[in-house]
Amino acid sequence: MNFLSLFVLVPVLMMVGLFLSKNLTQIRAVAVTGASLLLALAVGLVFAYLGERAAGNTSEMLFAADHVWYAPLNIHYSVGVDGISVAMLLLSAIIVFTGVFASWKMEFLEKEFFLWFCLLSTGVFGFFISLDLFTMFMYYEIALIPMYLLIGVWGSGRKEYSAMKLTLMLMAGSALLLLGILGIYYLSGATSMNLLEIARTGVPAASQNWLFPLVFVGFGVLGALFPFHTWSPDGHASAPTAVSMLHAGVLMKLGGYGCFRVAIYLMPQAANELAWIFIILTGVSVVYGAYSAIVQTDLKYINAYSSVSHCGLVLFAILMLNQTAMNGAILQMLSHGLMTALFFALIGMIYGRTHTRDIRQMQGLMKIMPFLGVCYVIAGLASLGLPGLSGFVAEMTIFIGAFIHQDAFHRVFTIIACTSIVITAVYILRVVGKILYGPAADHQHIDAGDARWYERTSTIVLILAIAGIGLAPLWISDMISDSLLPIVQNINL
Amino acid sequence: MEYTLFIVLLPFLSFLFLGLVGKRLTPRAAGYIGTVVLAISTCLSYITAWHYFTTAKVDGVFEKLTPLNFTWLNFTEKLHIDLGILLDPIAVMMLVVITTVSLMVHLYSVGYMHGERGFQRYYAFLSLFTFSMLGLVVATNIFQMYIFWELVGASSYLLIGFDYAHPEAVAASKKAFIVTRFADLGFLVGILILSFYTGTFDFERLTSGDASLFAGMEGLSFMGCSVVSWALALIFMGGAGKSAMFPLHVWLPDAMEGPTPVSALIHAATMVVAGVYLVARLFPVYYLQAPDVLVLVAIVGAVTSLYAAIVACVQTDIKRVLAFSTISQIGFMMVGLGVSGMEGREGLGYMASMFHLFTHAMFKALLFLGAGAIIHAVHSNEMEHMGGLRKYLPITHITFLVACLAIAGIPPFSGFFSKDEILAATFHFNPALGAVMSLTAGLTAFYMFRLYYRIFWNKASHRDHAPREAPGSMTVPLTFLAAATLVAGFIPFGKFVTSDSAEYIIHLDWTVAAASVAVALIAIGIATLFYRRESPIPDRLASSLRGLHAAASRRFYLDDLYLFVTKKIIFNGISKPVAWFDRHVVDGAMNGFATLSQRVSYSIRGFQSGQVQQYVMVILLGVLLIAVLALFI
Amino acid sequence: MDYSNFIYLKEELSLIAVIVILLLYDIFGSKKSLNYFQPAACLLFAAHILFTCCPAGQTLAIFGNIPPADQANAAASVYPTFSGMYNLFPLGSIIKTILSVGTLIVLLQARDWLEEEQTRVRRGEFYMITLFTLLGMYFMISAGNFLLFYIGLELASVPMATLVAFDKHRNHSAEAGAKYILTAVFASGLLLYGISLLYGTTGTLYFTDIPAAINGSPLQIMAFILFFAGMGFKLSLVPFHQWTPDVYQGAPTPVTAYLSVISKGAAAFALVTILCKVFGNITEHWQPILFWITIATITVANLFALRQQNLKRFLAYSSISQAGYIMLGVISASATGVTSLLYYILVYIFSNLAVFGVITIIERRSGKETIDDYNGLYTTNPRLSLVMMIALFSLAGIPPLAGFFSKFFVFAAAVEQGYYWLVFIALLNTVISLYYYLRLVRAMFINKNENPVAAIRSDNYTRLGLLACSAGILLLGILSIVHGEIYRHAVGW
Amino acid sequence: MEELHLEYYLVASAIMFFAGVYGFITRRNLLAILISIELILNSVDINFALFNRFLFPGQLEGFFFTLFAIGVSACETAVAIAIIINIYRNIRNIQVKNLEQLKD
Repeated sequence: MNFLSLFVLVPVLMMVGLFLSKNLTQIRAVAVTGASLLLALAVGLVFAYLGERAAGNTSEMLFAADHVWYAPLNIHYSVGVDGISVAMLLLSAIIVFTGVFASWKMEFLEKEFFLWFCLLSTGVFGFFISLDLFTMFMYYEIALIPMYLLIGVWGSGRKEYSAMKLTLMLMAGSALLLLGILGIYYLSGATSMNLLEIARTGVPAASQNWLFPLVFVGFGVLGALFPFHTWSPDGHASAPTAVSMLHAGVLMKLGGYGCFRVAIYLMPQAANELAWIFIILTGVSVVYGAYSAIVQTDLKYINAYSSVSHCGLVLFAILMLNQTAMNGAILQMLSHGLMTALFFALIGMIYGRTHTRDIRQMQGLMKIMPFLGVCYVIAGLASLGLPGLSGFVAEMTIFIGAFIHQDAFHRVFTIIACTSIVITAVYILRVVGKILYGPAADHQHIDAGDARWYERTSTIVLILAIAGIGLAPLWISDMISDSLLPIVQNINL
Repeated sequence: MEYTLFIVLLPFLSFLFLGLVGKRLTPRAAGYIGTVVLAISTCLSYITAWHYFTTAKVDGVFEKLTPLNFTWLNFTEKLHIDLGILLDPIAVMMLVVITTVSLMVHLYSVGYMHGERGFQRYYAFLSLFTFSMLGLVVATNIFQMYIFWELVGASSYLLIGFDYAHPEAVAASKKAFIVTRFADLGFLVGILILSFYTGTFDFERLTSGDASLFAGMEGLSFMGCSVVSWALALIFMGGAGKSAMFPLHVWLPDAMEGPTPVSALIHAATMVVAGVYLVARLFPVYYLQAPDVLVLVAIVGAVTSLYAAIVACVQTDIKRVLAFSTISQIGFMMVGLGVSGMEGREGLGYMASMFHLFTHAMFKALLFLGAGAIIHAVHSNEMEHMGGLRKYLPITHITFLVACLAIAGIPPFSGFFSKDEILAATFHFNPALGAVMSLTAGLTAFYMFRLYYRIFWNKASHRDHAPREAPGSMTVPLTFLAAATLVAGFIPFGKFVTSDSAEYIIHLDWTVAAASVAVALIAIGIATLFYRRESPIPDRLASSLRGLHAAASRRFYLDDLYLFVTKKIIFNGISKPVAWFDRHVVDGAMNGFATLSQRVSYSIRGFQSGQVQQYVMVILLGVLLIAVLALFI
Repeated sequence: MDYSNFIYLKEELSLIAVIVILLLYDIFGSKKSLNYFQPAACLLFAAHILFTCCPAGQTLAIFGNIPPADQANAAASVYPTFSGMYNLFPLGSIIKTILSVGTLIVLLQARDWLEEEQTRVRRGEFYMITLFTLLGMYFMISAGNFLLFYIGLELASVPMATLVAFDKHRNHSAEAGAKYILTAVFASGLLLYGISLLYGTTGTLYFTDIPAAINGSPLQIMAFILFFAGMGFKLSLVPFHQWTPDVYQGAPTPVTAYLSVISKGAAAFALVTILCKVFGNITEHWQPILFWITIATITVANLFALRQQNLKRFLAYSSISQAGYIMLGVISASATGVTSLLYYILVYIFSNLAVFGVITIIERRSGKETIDDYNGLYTTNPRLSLVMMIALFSLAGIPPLAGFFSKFFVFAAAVEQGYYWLVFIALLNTVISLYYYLRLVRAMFINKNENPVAAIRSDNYTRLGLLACSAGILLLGILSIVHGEIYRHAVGW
Repeated sequence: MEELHLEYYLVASAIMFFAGVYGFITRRNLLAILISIELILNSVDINFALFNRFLFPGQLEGFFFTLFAIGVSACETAVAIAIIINIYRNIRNIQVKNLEQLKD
């Protein structure tokens, strides 16, 4: 069996294990073992991948395997990875790992929580290893639906409303997507739903013009494309910590990855023709999210809007349709995934101690919980693009890439997108100043302790990853960049 | 000269060490570790300087050496960020300046910050800052510079907000970061434009004078200016932000909320001259490709300089006075660069500017450290709480006086030599501008001595206990810097640092020198008259020029304007409506779909009436409708 | 007449045998032995299923008397017997097996209800009537002549009325029965009128002969419309659907279950048979009609379902909208279409019966049948809630449950024929349907309830039924062999 | 004597059909409704017989269909009446307006 399938199998086995486990200790043991295994797998995959490439293997997808599943519709179970999927798998594994630790202390229904959590992971990992449109879509939906219960049962605030809104909007997106996928398959006349195969056959240009928006918007809903992003603030605000992490950290990346893997890769002509519409939308997203974040008072809302802005940048960069910008987009996905997960983890931990997320009610937390405070500052600095942390690498690559277009339209939007780095600084520093700094006021907060070991594990792993990418970006950037080549060539044909 | 790597790397290691395990160390140990590491770094940079200036000269020109350079990140085939070390005269000079001042500040802080909470953290941040600043000056390419530029900004943010329980400090750090960040946006866009057309970030290629690099930009213009001018102007905007040039200077006075040694290090000697350094670094590009931007640099420098000098005259917080004085002096440096030419004697302004940067670093650090010693003694920043301190703080007094004389431009103190060269170059460029700068120099002398007299002379304010002189760890740096201020002027600077890297023999322009000394003396005289003893003249003057005085005290309302723009326009005018729009219009539309379906669902409930006859009726009508549609359409 | 033809009636004969045995048992069995009536009936019926679907029986039935030369053809196509009155074809056997399995599950679920005081004495009737309707469906499916078709149809629907009115003492049951029989007879009147017109214009009632005489004259189209209205009634398509909610609500729950899946599945298959075999020449006339009917069915049903409180009523609307999705398979009228149709029916049977199984047991034990009554069900009845949830998700089309696959396949079939708009609207409706399915999930898992349904110990029959359903829901999608097998037989059909 | 054309009969059967429909929709008594339904079914029977007799005189298919349809409609009526009796037992009334409890 192909070892990529382990990425799906491990979470499934985890689910079985969870189902059988009897007490909290066993549940935790299963979760930690599984998550560590996944992380080890992902790291191993990175080395294996780089090794193969170094050994001169130049095929587009490595470790590919293919089994016919539904022969009548030419649906195959086919897996394979290129540098981009490897990067995304690594991201997912890190976030699943840290998510387990971040949800160490659940208050009720632990088993069910982890069951859904594993199902979500299954979907996420499956999505990234899939090469077949059908399985890709299937995993995509598998990843979406557990959100409903995870938010609805374990969430807080207006959880039912948020969960419902999130699920319905994302499902509406996936409805468009399904039509798009079917259209692509039937109109391309390909003999299988395999991505590479369809890319080779090509979709007729006339059909691309209506399929492209369908697919792009379909994935874009999950990628928080303006104006379909409104599920995100409410959803994140209501979700429990680990779910916010996984959702903002990985699930939203499914959107970006899909946009680029399906919409751009398979429909290059339409991408060239219609990119301008979406550049306007994403350009708006970037600035709009940032401005909205400035006035929010709920920590999670701030971060959610910040995600709108950052994910907008991802889609924006993808639409620039050149290697550098796309490379930046993938890096931004990684970077945003890690730092937003860190943010949500920290917010969850702070909330667990202060029982409020309203920044007006918190002050001087740095004194009370220095570890969390420092981590929050690091996350903030990463988010506003400090060199040495991952955000900088991604943003700079995007801007350089976006600037390759010479016409006024692209230039203007690139510069508009650039301004987000200032606005980001404004809202990040505002929050940091309000909640961490100043004298510690609330007695209830003063009694709260600093991070526990499992919380430390979770944050430290994330910070290490952020700093790792930020300090030594070359290997991952080159890995992604090489894999982008076939896609870019497809666009420029 | 690979060992130069360690100059940069050691502070970083010290940062990591102190940052990660600092809490486990005693404060004293942390302070010593930081200081010792920096001392090693300083020694290394001295060795580097000696090594470089003795060996790197080929055919009378200092070569650019790149002992280290590796690719850090690839963008496109041509564009990639390298990290490396570039040694040329200005870089080496900056290494010396930064490590020296930083070492002094490290040493000084052992005494000054004694007993502060977060002492270890403080040293970690100092190390981080030093690392960033060193990385900035040895940058081999513009993007490396930008990277360290940002790091410098962040570490400055951390240091200003060091006392985070103090709301003013937090606000000031935020302001500093955001204003400079805004300027950096310009820098970034400038880099984007420049690199896109030239296809390189590399300083060596950019400054090689190779016109073919810029061929792609030729003939392109935007809003009446050529694209290359735009690019360089935007890059200058970044420099202006860091160097607190008008109108982006607003953050610097507020940044005085940080610990005083930090002000000495960051906001006097090192970080704030980064902008000057940036322009100097790209000077050939400015000069050859966009001379018009150089004029802009000169004008901005002059305006800043004059403006800051005027404002400095009415400040009452001693650190604020020093802050405005810094702004003003950096203005001088900018003017020096702006009026400079490239070759030979034309390059006077450049040389002078760098010279001034060097001397200013010493005496301004001295001033700040002295101010720190004073504040340490009286626990206040306000002039009215001081007065008559000369008896209590003899060492501080003498060293402070030396610095004041230097900044006022009195020979033989170092400031005289460097400032005089700038004035000479300015007069050579444009007499009117020269006059303005001379006036500014006079104002400088006036406000510095106003400061001096009100601290050390004048009437002593009421005190509970007598102020005591600072401990040795603080006075040693003061003495060292005073000595440096005394001798620095006699360094044959033109031998080392010039615009074309060839030797330049300094000739004092005696007319300019005499005039400026005269102006300075007159200004000092007025200050003596006004402030040596308590005198009614200043108040009377202030009331007769009430409008001007009030405006100057409020810094000509610039801060209010910024506040208006940020609070009223951005916060209330943009963000709030945007957030409202998002919740009510965009989200409202999404919710609207849901409500609409619900409404429709309720409005059609009557159709399911429960009457079987109606059901049959509907079936029949359905059949008829289908029949009509199928047969007639 | 060659009596050997009767061997082709293997399925029908075996069912008749079951009915006769049960009849005799019910009449002549001693009081004591009648205690075993239900298990015996179920076992007997299960044996019938095994017999009809076992490969040996299959081969015998198909190849028994066919000359060897035709055998290759016959495996995948229609083999007329009784001079064309009765058609023998593998696809028919498959659908019959599917329906029988569904019926068996219904019987298992009905057991608890039948043990009740009032129905206990009449449980024999229930079995026989149910099996007779099934027999009717068998004939309807295999009919090769409108006369046999009509008789099968009536045999399937007239006894159904007595089932609906089975709870003699419940007003609602009687009312539902009356409504059902009145509308059913009216609809069969329309259908008959259609058949009579068809006869008048073609001069024959044999399916094989009619196509030659079909020329698309207005009278024939009118005949088609009338016929379609009659079938639309059985399938409860809008606007022929209004009896559905009332009858579903009033009828005993097991009967509702039977009505909603088995009867609907048979009608759908019969419809597609006739559309393809009889009206195959005038596709361009009936496809637009089906197009609009499908849209109306899905949309109207969803809109009505949105605000339902009574679960059975809610499921009635849900099943109307499901019928709309079934129509997507019908309208495609291709091999993939028919495959997806059959597959959809199969999955739909399992999913819907799982829901009905849970509803039945809860209604029986607690008398509660509104959505709000299900609040907090998970706290007391986790297993029932889980089964209900996967069933609902399957109905909503969420992977990896079978419902996702079946929905995907009908959409694929429709897109293959170019019905993009139809699929688009259907997809948007899936979002609405997801909303109302999630409402129930929300009630069970998220909503709090002070006084939830008490913990229920269900009987073994129900458990078995639910287990079968759950297994079907979980496995049918992943095991592609089922779909592949159907497709293999559908290709030449 | 003029021969009776097919059309005459067809019109008669159509009138019968619609009379049945009209009766179904307007009658208040369940039994009356049932009778109306019989009208509908019988109109269909007439149709079959007519077509067979006039258009395809050589066959018997239509006649057979008529016979079967009559038989089936008898069954339907029997079941319907059984249910109506049941209703009568429950509520002592067979007015159709009493069958409106299940709605919405």
